[in-house]
Amino acid sequence: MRPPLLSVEGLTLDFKTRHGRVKALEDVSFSVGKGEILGIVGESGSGKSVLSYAVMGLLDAAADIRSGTMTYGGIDLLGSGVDSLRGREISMIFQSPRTALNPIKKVGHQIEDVLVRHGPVPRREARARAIEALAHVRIPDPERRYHAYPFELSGGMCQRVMIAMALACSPGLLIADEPTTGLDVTTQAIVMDLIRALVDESDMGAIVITHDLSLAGEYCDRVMVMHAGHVVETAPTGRLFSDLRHPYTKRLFAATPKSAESLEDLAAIPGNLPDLRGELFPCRFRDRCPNHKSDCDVGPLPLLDVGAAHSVRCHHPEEAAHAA
Amino acid sequence: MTVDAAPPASRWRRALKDVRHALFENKVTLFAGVLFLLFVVIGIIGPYVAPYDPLMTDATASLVPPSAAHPFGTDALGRDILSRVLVATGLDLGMAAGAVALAFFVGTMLGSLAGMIGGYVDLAIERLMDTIMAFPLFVLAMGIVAALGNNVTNIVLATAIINLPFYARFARAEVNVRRELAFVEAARTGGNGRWRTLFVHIVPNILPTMMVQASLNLGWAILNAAGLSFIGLGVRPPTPEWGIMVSEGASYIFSGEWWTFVFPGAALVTAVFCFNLIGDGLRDLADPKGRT
Amino acid sequence: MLLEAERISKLYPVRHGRRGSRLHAVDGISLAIGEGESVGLVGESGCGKSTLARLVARLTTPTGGRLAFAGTDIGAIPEHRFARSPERAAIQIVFQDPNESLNPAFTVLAAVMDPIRRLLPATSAARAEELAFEALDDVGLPRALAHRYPHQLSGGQKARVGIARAIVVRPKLLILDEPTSALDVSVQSVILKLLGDLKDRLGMSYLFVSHDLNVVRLICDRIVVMYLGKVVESGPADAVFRNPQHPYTKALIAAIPDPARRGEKIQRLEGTASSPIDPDPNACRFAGRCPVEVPLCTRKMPELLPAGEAHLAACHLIVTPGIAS
Amino acid sequence: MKTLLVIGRRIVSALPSIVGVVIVTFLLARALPGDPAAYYAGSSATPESIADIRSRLGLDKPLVFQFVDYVEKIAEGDLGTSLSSGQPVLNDLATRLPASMELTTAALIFALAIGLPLGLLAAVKQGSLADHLCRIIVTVGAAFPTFFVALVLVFIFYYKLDWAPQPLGRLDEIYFSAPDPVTGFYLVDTLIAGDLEAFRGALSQIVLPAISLGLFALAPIARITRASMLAALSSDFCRTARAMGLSKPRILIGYALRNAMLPIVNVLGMVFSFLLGANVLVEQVFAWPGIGAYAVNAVIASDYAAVQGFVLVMAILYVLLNLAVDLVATAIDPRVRYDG
Amino acid sequence: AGLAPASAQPPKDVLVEVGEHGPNSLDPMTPAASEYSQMVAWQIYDRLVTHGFKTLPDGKMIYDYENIQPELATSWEISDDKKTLIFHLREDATFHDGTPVTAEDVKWSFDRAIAAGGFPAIQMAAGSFTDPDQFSVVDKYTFKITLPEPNKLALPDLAVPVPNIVNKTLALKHATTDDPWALEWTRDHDAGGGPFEVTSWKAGDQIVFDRFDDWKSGDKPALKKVVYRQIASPGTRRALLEKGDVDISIGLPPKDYAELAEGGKVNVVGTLMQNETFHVDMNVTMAPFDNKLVREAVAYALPYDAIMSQALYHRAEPLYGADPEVPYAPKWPVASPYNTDLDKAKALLKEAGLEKGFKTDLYYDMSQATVQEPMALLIQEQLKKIGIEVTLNKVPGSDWFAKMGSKSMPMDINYFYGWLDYPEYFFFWTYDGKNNSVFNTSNYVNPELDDLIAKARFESDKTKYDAIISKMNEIVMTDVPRAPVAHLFSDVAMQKNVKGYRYWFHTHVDYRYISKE
Ligand SMILES: Nc1ncnc2c1ncn2[C@@H]1O[C@H](COP(=O)(O)OP(=O)(O)OP(=O)(O)O)[C@@H](O)[C@H]1O
Ligand SMILES: Nc1ncnc2c1ncn2[C@@H]1O[C@H](COP(=O)(O)OP(=O)(O)OP(=O)(O)O)[C@@H](O)[C@H]1O
Ligand SMILES: [Mg+2]
Ligand SMILES: [Mg+2]
Repeated sequence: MRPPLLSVEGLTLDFKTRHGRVKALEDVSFSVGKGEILGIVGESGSGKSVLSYAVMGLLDAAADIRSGTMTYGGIDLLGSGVDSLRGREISMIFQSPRTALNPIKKVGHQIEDVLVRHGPVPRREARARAIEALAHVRIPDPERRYHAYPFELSGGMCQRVMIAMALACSPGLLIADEPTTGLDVTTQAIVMDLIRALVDESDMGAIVITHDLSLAGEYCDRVMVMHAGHVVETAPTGRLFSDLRHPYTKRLFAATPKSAESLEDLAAIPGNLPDLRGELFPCRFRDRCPNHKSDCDVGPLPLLDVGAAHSVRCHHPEEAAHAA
Repeated sequence: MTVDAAPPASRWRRALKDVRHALFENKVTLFAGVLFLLFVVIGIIGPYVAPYDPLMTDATASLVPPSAAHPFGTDALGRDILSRVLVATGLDLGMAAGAVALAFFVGTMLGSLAGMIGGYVDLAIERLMDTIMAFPLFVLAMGIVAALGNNVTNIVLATAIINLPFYARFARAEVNVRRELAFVEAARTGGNGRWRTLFVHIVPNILPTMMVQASLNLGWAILNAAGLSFIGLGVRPPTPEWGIMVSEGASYIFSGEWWTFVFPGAALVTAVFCFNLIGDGLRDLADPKGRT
Repeated sequence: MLLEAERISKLYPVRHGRRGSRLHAVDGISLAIGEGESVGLVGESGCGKSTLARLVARLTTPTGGRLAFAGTDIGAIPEHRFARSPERAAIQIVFQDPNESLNPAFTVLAAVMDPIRRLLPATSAARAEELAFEALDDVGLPRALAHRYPHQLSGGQKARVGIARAIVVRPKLLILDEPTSALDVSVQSVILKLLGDLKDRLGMSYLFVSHDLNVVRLICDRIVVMYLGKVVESGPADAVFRNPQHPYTKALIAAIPDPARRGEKIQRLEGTASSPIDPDPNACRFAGRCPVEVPLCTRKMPELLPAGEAHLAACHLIVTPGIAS
Repeated sequence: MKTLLVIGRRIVSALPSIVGVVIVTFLLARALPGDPAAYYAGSSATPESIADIRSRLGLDKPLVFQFVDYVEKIAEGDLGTSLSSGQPVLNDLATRLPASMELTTAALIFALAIGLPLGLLAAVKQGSLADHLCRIIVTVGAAFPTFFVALVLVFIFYYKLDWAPQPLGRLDEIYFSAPDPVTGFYLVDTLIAGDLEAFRGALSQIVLPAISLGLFALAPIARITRASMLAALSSDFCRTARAMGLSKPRILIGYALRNAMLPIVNVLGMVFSFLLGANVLVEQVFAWPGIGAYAVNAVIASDYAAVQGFVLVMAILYVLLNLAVDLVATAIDPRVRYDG
Repeated sequence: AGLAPASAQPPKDVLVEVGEHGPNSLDPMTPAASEYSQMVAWQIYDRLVTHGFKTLPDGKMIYDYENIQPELATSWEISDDKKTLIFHLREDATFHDGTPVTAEDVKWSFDRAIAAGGFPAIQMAAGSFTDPDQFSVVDKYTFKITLPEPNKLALPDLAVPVPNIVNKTLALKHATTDDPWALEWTRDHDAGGGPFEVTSWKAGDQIVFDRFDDWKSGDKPALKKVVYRQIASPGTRRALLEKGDVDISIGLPPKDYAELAEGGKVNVVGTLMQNETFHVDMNVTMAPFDNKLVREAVAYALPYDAIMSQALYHRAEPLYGADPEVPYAPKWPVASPYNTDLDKAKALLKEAGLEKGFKTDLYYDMSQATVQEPMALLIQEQLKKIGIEVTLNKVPGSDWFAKMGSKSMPMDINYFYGWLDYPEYFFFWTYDGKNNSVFNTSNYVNPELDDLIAKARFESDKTKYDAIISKMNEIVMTDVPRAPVAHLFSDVAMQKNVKGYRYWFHTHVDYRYISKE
């Protein structure tokens, strides 16, 4: 295996608020390698976005990183190093691409801004490069689209522009936070195809955040499942789907309509995410977990290695599936 | 599905909690709130606690500087400024509150009707508001007071009229936004007619934001009345009123009788200041993140 | 038939652009929903699903066509009178965004009681409260939450209140406009199960709007696929899902992410839908994006033709029922 | 082309309110106390002479006819003759408008120069000293009656400290001669004429009134700048800009501020027309020969031709101002350009 | 490091005067021309004659109404029957545009004053000039006036700023059929030949006079330029003067004059106005003031001393508290016999059957509010003590004439002064019941008084005349349609270096005689 591009170790992060500390992330570790797409899945509020912001150094002032390390190609991201990497080496795209683009600036110019800021590209050449970038993300008729404002483009187009911007300086890592939420399924497929293709072409690493397990399943090489600020399970995609080990992952899968044949097959995850303020049990899934045993409440949760790069954070993982 | 342990708070209790929170979270708002209460109390008991008859002239004590007998000094006719400031409080607050209440009520009505009905009603109301706005507002107020005569009612009326467009437009915009919202459509499927939808489902929701506007406007209304007084279109003498006292005092600015305009001016400024702070506080309450 | 819409349309006048332009949000759609039947309505964003739902819910007046509910021509009842008509109680709607669909100034109980007081005026206050509580029970919402305000509820709870409010007057037809798309998967599954359960228990008909074919498939007996204001395919849920006829439906199904298809190269639908403003009446609405387009497609609007048992599709390339090109 | 369309549409849509203004002013002017006929007849009037003058002025006709006369006159560009200045109202306004415009513009520039950076700073450094300062200025600045500020400034800076020149209007014409009118703005015209001394003179005259007036405008400007900057900074596209690693100043100015400009420009338009109204009080104190002081005198003197003319001009100005705001908005925001 | 320009004081030969009001026309003939048009006319037009001066015992210089002096006319002859006046004009005089002044111009100007109607015509009538036929051109430099009857006001009436000599040739160039007297044009343009010409005028703002160096009708003025500026705020006007930024400040509140006079930094010249009273009118046609007892009661109730000190700051002389035993002097104004005496007032009210008091309205002119408002307040408070509840009404300046003319004010504060210093002239304007003058705000009608006024006008016998005047005084003081309060000062505040200020009947500053040291 190639050395990881991004590696995060033991990241623990709180938000200081009026109503106490929100323990948004605890002991999060993962890595992303070149040419690899890591999918991060989890319910809303599980800390996916916070994690990506932490990597980008875009956390707001209320955030307090308690411990952990983050390195990108050997550079410490917790220092000021990330400032020079942002947009050049690590780029990020967001959901609702229409609002994520500056509404009063031509999309071409927005790409140019990034190029001029990071690349040794003089203003003169920027335009040509921007059009190139648009073409790169398969935007038809890029010369004309260069002059378009975001509101003149469809959601899918906007997302491609965002990707073009993010990739303008050929970064090593692309983080996509729910890049297709709010887009039609048909458009979603196109955007995801594109990300997959770009990663394959350029050897860049990517993180795709989604709450759709199936989506992660189709496009990612590895999937990391998060629950309430914890990473509960990480595995290569193929393996994960054939061998769901964490009770949460299993329930999440069962709750996805895709996997159900009929309404009866659909199973809900009981309960809600715990309130991240105040005291928490070592296992944050405890109250929702059917397998909960008393030993779950003592000591730190182990990160069980269940083989083949598959790890589960649970005392009592589900039985391994037979006949894989 | 878990049920939160917290007991269900009643609406009023919640509102009270919010207000308490706003007051104590932000010391400035607390200060403004106390000040506001003080003003209201003075407005009510002012005439009873004033050391002198605010209208009583005294030929032997004209333009006496602040002293133990006259803490705020006396004016040219020997009237006690402290008493006049105290007694004026009620009138000034009353006029401002009256004007704002009137503008608030009529403006909200017109605006929500325009927003709800649309079409020609909307057009007519909008044009009316445009017309008012196209006037230099202070001059319109001047004109109304000059034409109808300068008494309290007309000053209140004039101030209300120039305030009207703000409420009407605000209400219209808010109703327009909400008219499309799902809960309004839900109310309609729940059998609510147009008026009930408007007044039971929409208007209560825009009131809080409108209240913020109103509290900010109170200050403006006071300033406006003072401006009218300054150009001689205020309430009739000898009624004590801050604006008139300031503008009368202003003529002594170069002869050194500073107390004649400083004290009423201070009362005026403090009151407006207090309303602005409260408005800001309320705004924080209505929209904790977007304080402006 | 409980509900019958015949060539119903909703054209919006366009403010900007050429005078007299019309936006064809719903363009001559015929739709029938039987008693106890649930119909799923799918299609991409902006194709007119919500408009059709609102038409059927009589929240907006059709600009053309006939809309009959249990034999009554409800399309002809003026809007302000419809609020008092008996059909009002029989057709209820649940909205997509649970945050927006509850009045922030009303408690749960007040929100649920409001339709009773309006639509069943004969009900006494005590009875109304009882009914409201029963509705809360129906949707599995603890009675303890009855005095809460929306902002004190979670998304799933709000969604339940929205459903309770709609079913409290025991409608015959419940319209659900993307009731779960704003919810998390975990909550979505709960709500879907609840809806399935309610349908059986209360014998309601559903018009279930969604852009997620997977969701519709689980709840509905029949699926209607819309594209740019037109129905392009309709049929039994299973048949449409397993054996789609229209190229758009096919693309839609193919676009559903599936871990099993990892790495496969799939033909995608490029481009976006053309403008709904004054569309060419003599061309297939899908023309331009259609992977199997033929010259005829831009000259003639395809009719909905049988493509299997109770299965209709509007495509020139479907020649014989059941055989797709 | 688009711009022309915007202008055209705006003007057409403003016509009803102008008509409204004309009607309301007409009625208001008739309602003002005082009898122009008696005024014209003067101190030695007899009932007959008053009646004679009344019929000569057309004041004995039914109101509707008077209104028709009035509108006809307006259409000919005749706003009547002012009683108190004895001049055609149009002349009066034409000579006085530039003075008011110059003062208002100066006040606005002053308010912008302070309010904009302050609001920016407050938004960028939320909760900082600048933020608190902004809040204080916003609330305190809006709490002072303009005339009071004006008086106090004169008292302190002219009477006590002798830093400011006498509050005698636009230019001390005893020492300086007024520049040839090109723009009507002394500060500009003196520069055009190359008369630096006169420029200095005009500048020193405008400082205090502009500050008194500007203080009034400071609050709304700082307030809206802060609010719209906060909104812009927390917007998705600013997050994107940060994620793309754009430089801080670029994000602040090129992204956040440019987007925040739209509400700011809207407020500026409102503030400007507000200032034109507030002029009324400040001009009074500083003997500024503008239309504000003119209007006060006209209203108090029931000089109804002057009142009508003033209001009409202001209404037209208001419309033009809104037009300008619209045009700026169009320039800033392409969406406006397309939606119209 | 101030913002003020380096030089603060105006130069020696430039005078800067500030006041609240200003002209709305350069020609008093214009309809609705304001009082300040007369001030302008005084400076830019010549009249045939003018007055000489006398020095009062306190050293103040005032015009001498008995002393008529040449201006444009070098000499004149009055026929024995006093019905023909022949004037010999200065032959070297020219108008500002260089046109020589001839008798033609004079005739045209006089005709014009009569034709203008309104105030000019009435003022002309005071001198018995009512018909253009009375004026004739004898030769180029000789001008003749014939009078229908002898009138001692005729000659003085030629010295008022109404029969101004206008440049006929110039004006006629701008005459139209609608406006044969070119009133439109002279409103905005200088058509005079006086010692100053208007070089710039911004209505409502300022007017600038430049010396007319070819002026022949008198000594060359010391000032080369005069700037008269309108400043609305009296505080500013005071400050400007105190700072030395202006030379003369007029129209200040009495309090400021009192303080400035006290302070001694500047000169305050307060000359008792001629033929003037400041008074409270009671409308004799409106109940309850139709009852003489009520009027008397009010006259006894007015807080005279308080008004003198708190409204007028003693910038006036009291016109009350005269010894009722002493007969009235044959002059005007004279003090009334009333004094503040509430008991007497109450008794009078009781006698009138109004011991419970009544409600009434007191009106005053908004433009005079500085003085009249405090006065009104004092009156209001005082009258409350005898049960009279007074509502105060501030009338906007423009409405004041209409209000006066309508004679609908039950009570008002007012003042009047006569240009021509004859008591009967004052009485004619303010007490005469026949001529329905607007200034007769009390609506007073007394045929006996009317007769006396008419008689006094043509009475040449001094003793008889004095008797008539004393009688007239007695009538108005006993009938009290108006309660005199004070005889006001005409106050002017100026820098110490400003010399040559002289009081004129029109109360305006005459720039001809002003110089700066
Ligand atoms: N600025 C903040 N201050 C306090 N708490 C925060 C802040 N930002 C995020 N959180 C908390 O951190 C937790 C994780 O939030 P995050 O946005 O990462 O969730 P997510 O997994 O991205 O959810 P979604 O799918 O809704 O985007 C949540 O409980 C949220 O309330
Ligand atoms: N009130 C309206 N006025 C004008 N056009 C409208 C109106 N409502 C909807 N439309 C237009 O009608 C078309 C159909 O809208 P509709 O909301 O029915 O789509 P939808 O299928 O529900 O989309 P989504 O999946 O985004 O909810 C859209 O082009 C929309 O812009
Ligand atoms: Mg997120
Ligand atoms: Mg929809």
